[in-house]
Amino acid sequence: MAVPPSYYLLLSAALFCIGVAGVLTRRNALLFLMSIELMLNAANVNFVYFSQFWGNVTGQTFSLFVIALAAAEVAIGIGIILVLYRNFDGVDVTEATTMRW
Amino acid sequence: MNQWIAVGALGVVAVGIPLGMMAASSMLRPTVPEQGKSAIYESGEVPTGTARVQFNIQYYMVALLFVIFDVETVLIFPWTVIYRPALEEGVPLVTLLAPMLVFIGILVVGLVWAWRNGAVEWVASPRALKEKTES
Amino acid sequence: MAAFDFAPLIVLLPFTSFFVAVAAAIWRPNILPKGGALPGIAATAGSLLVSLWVAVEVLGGGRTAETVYVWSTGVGDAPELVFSLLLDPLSALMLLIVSLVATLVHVFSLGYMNDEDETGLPRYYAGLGLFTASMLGFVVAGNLLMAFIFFELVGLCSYLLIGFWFREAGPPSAAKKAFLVTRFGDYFFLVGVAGVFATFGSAAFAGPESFPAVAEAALTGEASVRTFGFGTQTWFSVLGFLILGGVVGKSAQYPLHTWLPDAMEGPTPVSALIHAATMVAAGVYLIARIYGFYALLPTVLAAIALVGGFTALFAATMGLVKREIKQVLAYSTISQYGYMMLGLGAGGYVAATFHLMTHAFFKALLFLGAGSVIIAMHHNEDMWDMGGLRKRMPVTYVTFLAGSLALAGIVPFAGFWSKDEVLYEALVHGLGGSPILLAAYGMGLVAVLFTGFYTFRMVLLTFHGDPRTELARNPHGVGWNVKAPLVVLGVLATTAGFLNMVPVHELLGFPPEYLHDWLAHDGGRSAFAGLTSEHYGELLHDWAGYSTVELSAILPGLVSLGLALLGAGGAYALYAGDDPEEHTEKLGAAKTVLYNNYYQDEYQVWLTDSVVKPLSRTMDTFDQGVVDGTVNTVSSVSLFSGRRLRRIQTGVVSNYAVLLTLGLTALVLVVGVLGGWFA
Amino acid sequence: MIDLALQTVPGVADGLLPAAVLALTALLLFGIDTINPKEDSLALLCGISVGGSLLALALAGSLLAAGYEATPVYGDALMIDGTSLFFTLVFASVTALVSVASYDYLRDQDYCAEFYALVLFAATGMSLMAAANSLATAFVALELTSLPSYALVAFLKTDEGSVEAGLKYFLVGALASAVLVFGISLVYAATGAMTFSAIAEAMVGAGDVAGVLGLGVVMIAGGVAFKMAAVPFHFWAPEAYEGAPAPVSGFLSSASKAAGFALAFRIFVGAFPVEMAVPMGVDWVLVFQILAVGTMTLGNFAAATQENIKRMLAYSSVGHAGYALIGLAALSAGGPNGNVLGASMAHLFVYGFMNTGAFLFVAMAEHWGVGRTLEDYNGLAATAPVASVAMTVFMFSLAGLPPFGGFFSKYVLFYAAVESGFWWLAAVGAVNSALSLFYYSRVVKALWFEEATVPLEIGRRPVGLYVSVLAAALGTLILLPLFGPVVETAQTVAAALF
Repeated sequence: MAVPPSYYLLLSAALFCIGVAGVLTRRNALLFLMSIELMLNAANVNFVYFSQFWGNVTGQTFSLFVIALAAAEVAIGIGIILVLYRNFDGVDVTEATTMRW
Repeated sequence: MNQWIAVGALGVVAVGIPLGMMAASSMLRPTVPEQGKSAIYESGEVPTGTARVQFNIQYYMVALLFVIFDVETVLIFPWTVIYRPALEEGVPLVTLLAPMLVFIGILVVGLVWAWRNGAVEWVASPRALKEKTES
Repeated sequence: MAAFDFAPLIVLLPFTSFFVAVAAAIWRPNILPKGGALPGIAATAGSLLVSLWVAVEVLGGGRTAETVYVWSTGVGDAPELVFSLLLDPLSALMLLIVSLVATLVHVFSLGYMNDEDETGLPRYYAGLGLFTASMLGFVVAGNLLMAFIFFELVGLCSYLLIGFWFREAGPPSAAKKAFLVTRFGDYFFLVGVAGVFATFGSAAFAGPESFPAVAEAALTGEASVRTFGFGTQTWFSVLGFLILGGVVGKSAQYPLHTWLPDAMEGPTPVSALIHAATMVAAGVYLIARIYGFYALLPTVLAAIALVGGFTALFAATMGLVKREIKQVLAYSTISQYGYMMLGLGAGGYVAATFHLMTHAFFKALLFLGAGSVIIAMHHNEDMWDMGGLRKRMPVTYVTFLAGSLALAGIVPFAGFWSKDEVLYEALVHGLGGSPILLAAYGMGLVAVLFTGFYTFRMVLLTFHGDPRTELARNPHGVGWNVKAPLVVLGVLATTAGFLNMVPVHELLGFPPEYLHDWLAHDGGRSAFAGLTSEHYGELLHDWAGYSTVELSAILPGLVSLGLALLGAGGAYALYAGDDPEEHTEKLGAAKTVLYNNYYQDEYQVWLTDSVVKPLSRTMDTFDQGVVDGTVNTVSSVSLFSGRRLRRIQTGVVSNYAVLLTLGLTALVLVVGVLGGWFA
Repeated sequence: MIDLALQTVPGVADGLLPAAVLALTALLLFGIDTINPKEDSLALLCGISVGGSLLALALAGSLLAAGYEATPVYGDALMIDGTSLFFTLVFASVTALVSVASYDYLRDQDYCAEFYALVLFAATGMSLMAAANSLATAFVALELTSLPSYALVAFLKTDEGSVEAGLKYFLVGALASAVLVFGISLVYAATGAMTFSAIAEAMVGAGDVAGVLGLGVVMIAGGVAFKMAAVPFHFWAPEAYEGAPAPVSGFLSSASKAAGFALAFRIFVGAFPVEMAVPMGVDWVLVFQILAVGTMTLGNFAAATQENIKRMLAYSSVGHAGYALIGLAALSAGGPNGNVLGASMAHLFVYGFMNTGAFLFVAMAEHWGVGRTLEDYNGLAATAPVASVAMTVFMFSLAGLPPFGGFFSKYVLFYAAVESGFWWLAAVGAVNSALSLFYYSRVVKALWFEEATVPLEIGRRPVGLYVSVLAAALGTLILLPLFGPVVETAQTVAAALF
C-alpha cells in the first residue's frame, strides 16, 4: 500500500502554503518566524520522502542541515526581535517603518 | 481504499471519546462557579500575578544556546552512520576522525566564546535586585 | 617616419599641462605664474609644432595606422580593444587646426581671464588642457571605440568649462544641459559602437580589416557579417543612424542643438574653443573620419544633408533677432555646422572638410573678437549697449570685420570659398539625380541671405554708429595677448580660402586646388587607399547613386555671393548710420534724418514683427514646445514614474512579503504557461 | 612557493585555501575575544582582519594566475576552478576595504571583535557560495553568508534605523531561504540528486515531471535573486542598505550581491544547462530576462527620485544587479555564453570597487556628522577635496562614463549581449544608464557646485576611511588599464563553466 509520490508533494505544498499564509497575515514577528519554520519543514517532508523514494540518504542528511540552519536562523531572528522590542516597544513587524519609499 | 476507512474511524473515535466524556460530565455535574476554582493553581502558594509574566531575558539566552548546540549535535548523526562501515572499508582513522574533530572544535570555540562573554552567567538585573530588596 | 614616433606627444603634452595645473590647484595654488597659463601655452605650442612636423611628413606621403596600446585581446573571436593612432591627411589637417586654435585660445585667456583677476585659474587651465588633449586624442583616434572615449571626454570637459563660474545661477545649469543633451546623443552612439563591433568584429578606421572596408565587401558579397536578421544595407543604415545620434548631439544639429546657445554662459575663450575647433567640430569630423562607411548608405546621407540644410536655415533665422553678441555667434555656429553636414550629406567630403577648416579660423576669430569687445565693455554683452567701438578698438574691429566677411561668405575671404563649394556640391549632386539634395541646397541658399544679414547687423551695431552707453564711450583697453591671437586668426580668415579656390581654378587653370590634392591621394600606400576622397567619390557613385552634372562653379558662386551681399546690404540699410535714439536726442531739429531713422525703426519693427519674429517665434515655440517639451516630458515622466515606483516600497515588511510572493507566483505562472507545465 | 605551503595543510584542498584562511581568521578573532572579552584592541583586530583578507586575496590571485585546473573536492560537494577563485578575489578585496574602513567606524562601538569575525564569516560563506557544486553546499554557504549579514545590519543595537533594517533584511531573507529550500526539495524530488553534474544527468529522464522540476528551478532562482537584490526580491535592499552601518552596506551591496551572482552562475550553468532546460519547458533564461529588465528599470527609476544618498546608492545597487543579470539573461544554446557570463563577472568585479568606495564615502560623511540627504552634501568638496574627487570617480564610474572602469565593464557587457543577439537587453541597459547619469551627476553637482548651507566642520580626518576610499578609487582607476586582463580572465573562466 505505497502512497503515491504526488501525495507527499501535495502534503508538503499544503504545509508550505500554510506557512506562506502565516507569513502574509501575521504581524507578530515571532509568528512570522514560526510560519517560516513551517515552510522549511514542508521542504523537509519532501527531502525525507524522496530520499527514500530515490534510495539515497542525501535528502535525509540534507534535511538535518535544514533543521540545524533553521535553528541558527531562529537564534539570529530572536536576537533581532529582541532589539526590535527594545527600540519599537513591541514585536509588531508593521510598526518598524521609519524608512520607506 | 478500505484501509483509509480504518484510519478515519480511528480519528473519529479519538476525537469522539474525549468530547463525549466532556459532554456527559457537563450534563451530569452541578454547576457552581466560584472564584477559587478559576484561580491559578500554584501548589498551594498564593499567586503573585498572572501567568502572563515576562521572563527574564536570560532565560532566552540559555534557551538559545541550548537550541543551537543541541541541533548542531544532530549533524554528528550522519557521521556515526558511516563511521563503522567506512572503517571496515579501510579508510584511515585520521581521515574519518579529523573532520568531526574540526567540527566539534569549531563548536567548542563558539561555546567558549559565549561562556567568556557571559552568556551563561546569571546576572541579576538591577530591576530584579530592586524587587528583591523591596519584598 | 620620425615625426610619427613623436605623434603621441601631440596628445600627451596638453594632458601633462592638465596634470600640472591640477597638481598646482590642489597643493600650491599660487606656485604657477599666471595661474597655470604658461604650461598650457607651452604644451599646446609644442603640440602645434609636432602637428606641423606630422603634416610635413604626411605631405611627403607618410601615413600611419599603428596600435599604441592593447586593452584587451578578447577570448576566442571576441574583437581586440586597442588604442591606435591614425595619421593621414584628414587627421593631420585637423591636428593643425585644433592645436593652433588651442594655442591661440590659451594666449587669449591671459587677457580674458588673468588680466581680469578671475579666481580658480588653475582649474580653468586644467580644464583647457584636458579639453585640448581630449580633442587631439579624438582626432588621432584609429578606431571607433577610442574615438568614443575621447568624444565623451570632450563632453565632460565642456561640462567642466561651461560651468566654470559655478557660483552664478546660469552656468551650472547650462553646463548640465550641454552635458545631458550631448550625452543623450552619445547613448545612441554607444549602442552604435557596440553594434559596429558586433557586426564587423572590428572598429578600426583604416586598413583592409577596417569596418568601412568590411562593410563595402559585405555589400558586394565578398565578406559576410552578422546583420541580426536585417538586410545588410538596412542594418548598416541602422548603425549609421545610431552613430549619427552622437554626431547630432555634439555638432549641435537639429533637434539636439538646444544646448549650444546656453553654453555661451562659459568663459568666451572656452566658447571659441568649443565652437571653432573642439567639441562641435568633433561630430562633423567623426562623419568625415568614417566617410567610407557613410558613403555606402544613401538613406543616411540624405538624412544628413536634410538635417544639415534645415539646421543651417533654422539657426540663421534665430540669429537674426538676438541682442547679445555671443548669442548671434552661437546661432551662426549651429548654422555653419549645418552647412558642413549638408556638405557631407551631399557627397562633398572635401568641401565639408574645407568648410570645417575655414570655419575653425573665422569662428575662433569672431569669438575671440567678441571676447575682446566683452573685455572692453566690462562684461556687458548687449549689442544695443555698444556702438562706435570701431575707433576705440581698431585692431579688434579690423580683425572682427575680416571674420565677419568670411562668415557672411564675401569674396575673397575664407568662408566664401568653402561655403560656396559646399553649396556647389549639393547643387551638382542634386541635379545629377538626387533631387532630395536640391531641397537641402535651397535651404542652404536661403540661409546665406540671413547669414549676411545677421553678421553685418552684429558688426554695425557693435562697431559702427555712435556709442550708446558710457561703457562704450570709454572701453577698457585690451593687451597684446588679446590682439596677437586676433591678428593671427585675422590673417588666416582672410587667406585660408586660397587653398581651394574652385571657381578661380576653373577660370584660370591655376592655382591648384591644394586641399583637393591633399585629401585625394593615399601617398602610395594601398592600405590607406580607402581613406581618400577619390575612393569616397567612387563609393558615392557606386552605392549612393550620386552622380554629377557638368556645371560651372562660377555661376552658383555668383548666386551665393549675390545673396550674401544682399543680406549684408539689407543690414547696412537698416543699421548703418548712427543710432536712432541717440541721434534723435542730439539732432532734434534734423527732421529728415529723424524721419529716416524713424522709418528705419518702423521698418525694422515691421520686419521683425511681421516676418522674422513670427517665424522665429514659431521656430522658438517649436523648439521650446516640441523639442524641449519632448525632452522635458521624458525626464518628468521618468521622475514621475520613479516617484510612483518607489511607493511600492511601503516600509511595511509584510507588504514586501506579499509582493515577493506575488512576484514569484507571477514568474511561475509565466514560465509555467510558456513551458507547458500545466498541460 | 605556494605549492609547498599548500602541501603542508592536510585535508584542505589547495584551492580552498583562501576560504580556509578567511574562516581561520574569523576563528582567530573569536579566540582573541575569548581570551580578553572586555578590552578590544581595535588596531589589532583590524590588522588581523585586513591581514587575513589580504592573504586570502593573494592566495586566490596567485592560484588564479597559475591557471588553476577545475577540481571537484569533497566528493563533488565543492568545485574549485577559475570562477570560484575569481569571485574570491572580489570578496577578499571588498572585505579588506571594508575592514580598513570599519576601523574608524567602530572606534566608539562595543563588540568590535564580533563585527570583524562576522564580516569574515560572511566572506567565507561567499567564497564557498562561489565554489558550491551541490545544492546542499549552496544552501549551507548561502546561509553562512546570510546569518552574519543579518547580525551586521542590525549591529547598531540602539539605532532604530539599523534595527529596522536588520529586521526587514532578516524577515525577507528568511522567507527567501524558505523558498530556496523548498525549490531545492522539488528539484531533488524530480531528479534525486544534489550535485550539479548529477542533476544535469538526471534531467534527461525528468521530462514527465518538468512541472515539478520547473517550479523548483524558479523557486531556486527566487532564492538566489534575493541575494542579488533583484526585483521582486529586492525589497529588503533599500532599507537594509540605508539603515545598516555604511561599511556594512558597502560590504553587502558589493560582495554579498556578487556572491549571489556567483551562486546563480554555478547553479544554473552547472545544474540546468540551457540547451537541456529550455527545450524541456524549464525556461529559466526567461526568468532572468524578466528579472533583469524589471531590476534595471525599477532600480534606476526609484534611484532617480531619492534625496537620501545612501538610499539612492541602495537603489542604484539594485539597478546594477539588473545589468549584471544580463550575464544570465543573454544565454542561449550555442551562443557565445562564456563571453556574456564573463562580461557580467567582470562588471561585478569593477562594481565591487566602485560601489564599496561610494558607500565608504557615505560612511566618511556619517563619521563627520554630515547628514544623509543630497543637500547636506552641498559644497563638501571645498572641505574635503581629495575624498570628493574619489567620490566623483565612483559616481562617474557607476554611471558608466568613460574613461572609468565602470564604462568598460558596462560596455563589454552590453557588447556581449548584442553579440549573443539580445540587443534589446543592451538597449534597455543603455536607456537605464542614461537615466542613471541623472542621479549620479546630482551627487557630483552637490559636492562641487553647490554652496554649503551650513558651514561644515570636519574634526578629524579618519585615516582608515581615507585609506579605504582612496584604495577603492585607485582600484576603479587602475581597472582602466588593467581591465583587459580582468575581462579576459573572467571570460576564460566563464567559458570553462560551459
